[in-house]
Amino acid sequence: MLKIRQLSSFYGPIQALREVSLDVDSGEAVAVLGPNGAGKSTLLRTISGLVKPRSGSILYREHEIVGRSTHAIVKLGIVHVPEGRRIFTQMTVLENLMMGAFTRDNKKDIEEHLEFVYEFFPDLAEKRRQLGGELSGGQQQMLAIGRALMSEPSLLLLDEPSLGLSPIMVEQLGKTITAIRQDLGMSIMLVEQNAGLALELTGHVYVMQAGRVVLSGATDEVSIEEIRQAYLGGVSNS
Amino acid sequence: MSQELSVFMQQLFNALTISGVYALVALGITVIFGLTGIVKFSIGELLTLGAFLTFAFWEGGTTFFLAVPLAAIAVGGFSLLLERGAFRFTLDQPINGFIVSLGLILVLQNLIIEIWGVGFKAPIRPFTQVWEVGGVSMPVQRWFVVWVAVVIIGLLFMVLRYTKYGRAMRACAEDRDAAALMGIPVALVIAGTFALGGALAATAGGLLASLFAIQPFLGSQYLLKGFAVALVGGLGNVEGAVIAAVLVGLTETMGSGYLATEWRDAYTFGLLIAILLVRPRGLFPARGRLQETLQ
Amino acid sequence: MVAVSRSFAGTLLRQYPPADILTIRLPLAILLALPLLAPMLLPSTRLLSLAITAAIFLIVANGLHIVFGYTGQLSLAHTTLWGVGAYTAALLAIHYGWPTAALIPAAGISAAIAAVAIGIPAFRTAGFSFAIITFAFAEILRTVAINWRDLTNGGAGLMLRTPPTSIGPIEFETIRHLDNFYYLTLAFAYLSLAGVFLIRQSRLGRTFIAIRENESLARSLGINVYLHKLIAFGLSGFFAGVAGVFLLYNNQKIEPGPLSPFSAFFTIQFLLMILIGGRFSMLGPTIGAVIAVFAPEVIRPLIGLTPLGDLSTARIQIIFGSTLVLTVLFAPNGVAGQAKERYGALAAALQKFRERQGGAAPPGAAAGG
Amino acid sequence: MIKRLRVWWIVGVLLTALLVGAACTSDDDVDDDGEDATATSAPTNGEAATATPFTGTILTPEDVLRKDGTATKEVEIEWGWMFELSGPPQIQIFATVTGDGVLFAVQEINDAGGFQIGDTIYTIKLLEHDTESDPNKTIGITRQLIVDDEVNVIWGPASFGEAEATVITQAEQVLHLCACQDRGLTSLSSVEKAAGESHWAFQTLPLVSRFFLQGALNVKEDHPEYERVAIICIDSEIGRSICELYEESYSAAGFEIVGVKVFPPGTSDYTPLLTNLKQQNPDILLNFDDPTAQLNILGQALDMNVASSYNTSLPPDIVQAAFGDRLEGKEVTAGGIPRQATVPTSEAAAAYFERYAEFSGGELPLASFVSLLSYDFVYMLVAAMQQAGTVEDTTAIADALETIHYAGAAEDDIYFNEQHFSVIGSDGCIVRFEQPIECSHDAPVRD
Repeated sequence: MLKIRQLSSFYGPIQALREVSLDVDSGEAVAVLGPNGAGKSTLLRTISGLVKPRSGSILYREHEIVGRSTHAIVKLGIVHVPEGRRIFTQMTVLENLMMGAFTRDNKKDIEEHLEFVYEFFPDLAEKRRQLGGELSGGQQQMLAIGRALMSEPSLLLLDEPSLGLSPIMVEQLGKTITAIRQDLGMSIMLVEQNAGLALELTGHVYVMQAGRVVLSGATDEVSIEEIRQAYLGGVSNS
Repeated sequence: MSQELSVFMQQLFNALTISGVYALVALGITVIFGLTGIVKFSIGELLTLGAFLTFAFWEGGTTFFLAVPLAAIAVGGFSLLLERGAFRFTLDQPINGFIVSLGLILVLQNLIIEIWGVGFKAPIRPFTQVWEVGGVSMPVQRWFVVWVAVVIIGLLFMVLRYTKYGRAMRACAEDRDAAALMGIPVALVIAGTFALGGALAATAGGLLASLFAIQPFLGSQYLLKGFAVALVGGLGNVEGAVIAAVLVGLTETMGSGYLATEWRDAYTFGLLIAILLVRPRGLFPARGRLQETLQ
Repeated sequence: MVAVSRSFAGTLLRQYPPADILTIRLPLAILLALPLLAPMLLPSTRLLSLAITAAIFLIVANGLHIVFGYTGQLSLAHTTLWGVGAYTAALLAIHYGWPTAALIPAAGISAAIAAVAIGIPAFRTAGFSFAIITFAFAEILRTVAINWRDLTNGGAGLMLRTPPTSIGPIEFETIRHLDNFYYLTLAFAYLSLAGVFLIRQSRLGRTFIAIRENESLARSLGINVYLHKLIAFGLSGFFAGVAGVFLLYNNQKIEPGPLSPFSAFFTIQFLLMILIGGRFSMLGPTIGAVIAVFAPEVIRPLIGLTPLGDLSTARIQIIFGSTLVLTVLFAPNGVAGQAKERYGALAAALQKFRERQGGAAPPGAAAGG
Repeated sequence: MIKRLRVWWIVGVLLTALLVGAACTSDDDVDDDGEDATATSAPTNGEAATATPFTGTILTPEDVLRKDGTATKEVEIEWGWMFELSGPPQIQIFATVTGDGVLFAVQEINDAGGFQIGDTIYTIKLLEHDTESDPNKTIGITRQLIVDDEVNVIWGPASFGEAEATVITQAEQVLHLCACQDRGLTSLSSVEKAAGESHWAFQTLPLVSRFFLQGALNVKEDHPEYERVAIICIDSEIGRSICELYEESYSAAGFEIVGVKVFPPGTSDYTPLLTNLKQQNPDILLNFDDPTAQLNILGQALDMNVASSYNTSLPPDIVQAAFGDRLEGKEVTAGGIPRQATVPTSEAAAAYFERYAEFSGGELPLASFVSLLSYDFVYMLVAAMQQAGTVEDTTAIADALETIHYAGAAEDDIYFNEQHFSVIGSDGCIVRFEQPIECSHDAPVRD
């Protein structure tokens, strides 16, 4: 479904991605792990078109998406839930969700999706008239994901969704993500610091270090020890 | 009505007209800033251009009521071209956008001089009647300007609040990246906002052409006042700009109505300093990622 | 950490290692020494007068560079401080007969005090709010200069009663001893250049840059950002004030009119100078001031030779404005920035050449500043 | 923001010329009217002159150009000539015609074979410079003319940098004749205060304010019932001085000044001030500024019905065109425009404009009447040199220039008053609703 080959990106003058290659299959959940500054967020930003890569290719359902603008990529079905939620704090929950449906024109269709998201996240239904900025951290995360679901993506890019959430909320988040993959059949690419959570939710894991993929494998084949090793050093592969 | 009261009412009416014009200019500045972080100083020149185009259309036989929207559309389109040709390259560095707008002041002002010369144009007066109520003289033309301003501001609010484009604009203003991730064509929205800002300024200019004699250096005065208003209201905040416009209009009018006139600009700028010292980001600060990084 | 240098030459040496003497130091030295020959080289008194104007502008622009270039604060009150210096000098000279040697520091200090007085409230804000507050103060000062008629003689301005004519043995009456006046102004122009250079090399300068680059980072490192901005503003005011004395001497009058330091015209003009010259380069303001004064002298006759013929002023302004826009879009670091890039490329090429010749290449060939 | 004009009223004068120029070329009847005006103006002129006319010899161009055939030497002398040939267009137009007057006169004198002093015939070479409206460049040119070229005479500029130039010329005792509008308000008075005198500076443009007293007397005569006067002026040195002169003139004519308001430059909305002034129930509202401000003030004052009569320096036909039926029951008086600005009032002036049109290639430039205000003074300067018997001793020439009376194209008796301002007459006009514009030619105000 998503084939990334030899992708290199720069963050200002700093090279953030060095010839990264990575695959996400249809209906699969993939975790990208790595320390701060490893280039995980840049990877997602490059996929969603916020960062233009210097070289390499990203094939999505056989379409080359490098060079397309972000809104075109969203239309293709890739939706990126950025780090730190980035919900619209000055808009109501409802307006936030409506923003998620920006690419859709069919009113009835939008209404149906809205109902669906409210069912999925009952908290949001309750607070639909409140400003996004007034929600708790966990609710904001739900709103960010719910907003992304409004456009019915086929690939969901989640950047550090567990950041700043309480353990109970993290647990609920895990359930939600599993539900999205299993019930809605969406593919998920999950960037996480919380390796335990990531490994629990995904079937394949990539570990990044200093802009490179230093380790990859099926979740059940890779040991925590190997990952820790890759986190700390990554030297062997460089 | 006692004389003092009727004089006061007269001054209130005077303040109202001028506030409406300030509000339109400030809205033009504030919507563009809110979205891009660029303070577009050349908007003063777009106002002048709007005024002269209105005059040119009117002179060519168009009625004033059609000339103003025509001028607004033309200037809006021109502003869009400027965004495509210059400002869009400065989105990462708003300060460069500001400097580009300084350069454009020179270009536009002299372009206007090249086309229309340096002379003035007498005001177009579609309504010449003056209503006298309790000793207060209210030219109908001024009421017209007030109502047009009110209607445009009202429309702008409705568009921002209830339409898809308006919501997209607010989303872009708050967080450009997140908006893009919703599938909003951010570049298009920004270009549209430049067109909107230009059209608002041109409308203000067209309305001014019906109140005052216009000349090629008209824009600078209104730019500075409009900018002051936008700052007092909180750069990027649309509601704030309207309230601040009334505040600045009142200060200026009452200051020159009741105190020494020659210090008028000192009153306005004194008020500006006082407000910004207490509330550095204006009375109603806009909240968005851009505003946080810029101010 | 390189210690603060005690000598200008020493710093210069460190900045430009001896190996680069041919590529950087020598051409730069020649360029910097060229103005010394101006009275011999320039064919007329008119052009020498313009050179004086350029030298005065240069001092003002260097002052603005400290607050705008180094600290990154967009001050729109800078030329007003220039006017404050000129008014101070005029008042002291007219009413108390102060000599030049006393006027220069007095004008500098008074403008610095004015700067700090504006800065204390203004630096509570930042960005465009700071810009507009300084602008508001500038407007208020202009209104004061026009309307406090007992002190400032209103819009007519102050005229020197008896123009000061000497510092010690050196006569510099502005018409019969114009060369001397030029050298006096030039000396202060060099001083201002040395001033911005030394500030840049010092710990203070590095602090300013740190504030420009990342204010919150600077704050987290324990730097008192507010205080340092005030210091930068005060220093810039000092430069402007000193330049005010020379403006007063050159024009023999100071007034708050439309082409005076109190006009928005000059505020924009000086910003443009720095931007065209290069706002991240030490020599940027100098280049900008020279371009602003002498470019029309060169461009007008040149355009006259082309089929365009004599252009109207409006058209020349259109060309000037477009050039500025294009500069910002394509060369945001100005002339100095462009030159530095080109020079860097040249130096790198030279180095490569030397390496290929087998010589041990010295490190660090890029020009700094 | 960038180019705010220093001298607002020039624009008014310019526009007058512009409109009159357009009227003259488009409408033949106007030419006839012009001749009528010339014919009728003579008695008016005589009656209105309040002071005793000059009884000494009034020199003519023929006196200046006369040669007695005894000359044995020919010498070319150099004069400096610097004007704003580029820069803000308003000043540029004004400066160009002013400079043209000098060029034209010099060319005429040279074509006539020069002028004679003793045994020498002098011809004149002008060293021409464009100041680009930049005070710094003006200073540089002035220094060059004095130091490098060693001239004794400098003409110009019109506005920008004139004060700075005047300081230099007066310190160097160089004869400096310019049409500097605010010279009387800034440089001359300041130089006088500073150096004790400014003996070598002469102002060729008449000070507009000199027409005010005559205007005030006229109004009192026409409308004895008007008593209360309100004044509104721009906050600049010129504006404030106009306010003061208005106050003086109208008080002297027996009016009561009930309100004076000063507004900052760049104002368009005057209603707060007018509201304030209206409370004082003035009969007359006086205003004299740049045309944009005057148009705005007049329009807003008419809306608010501030007074019964309004005085402005706007050209009468502009007033009529701009306000039409809003003038009903109102009276607008316009004045303060140099006499030749409307139609030529003398044969000499008419002949001058013909020659000037030829000189400039068939068509009269805009505001060409302004060039008269420098043209005549070239002849006067030569006459002064002849009287002083020298082309070099600037003090002697200045002394002579103070005493000379000259019958020129602009006026049949031109001279410099004690303050070195030229003395020339003006036009006063009245605009009423659906009535023809009435103009009368005022005589110069004698000192």
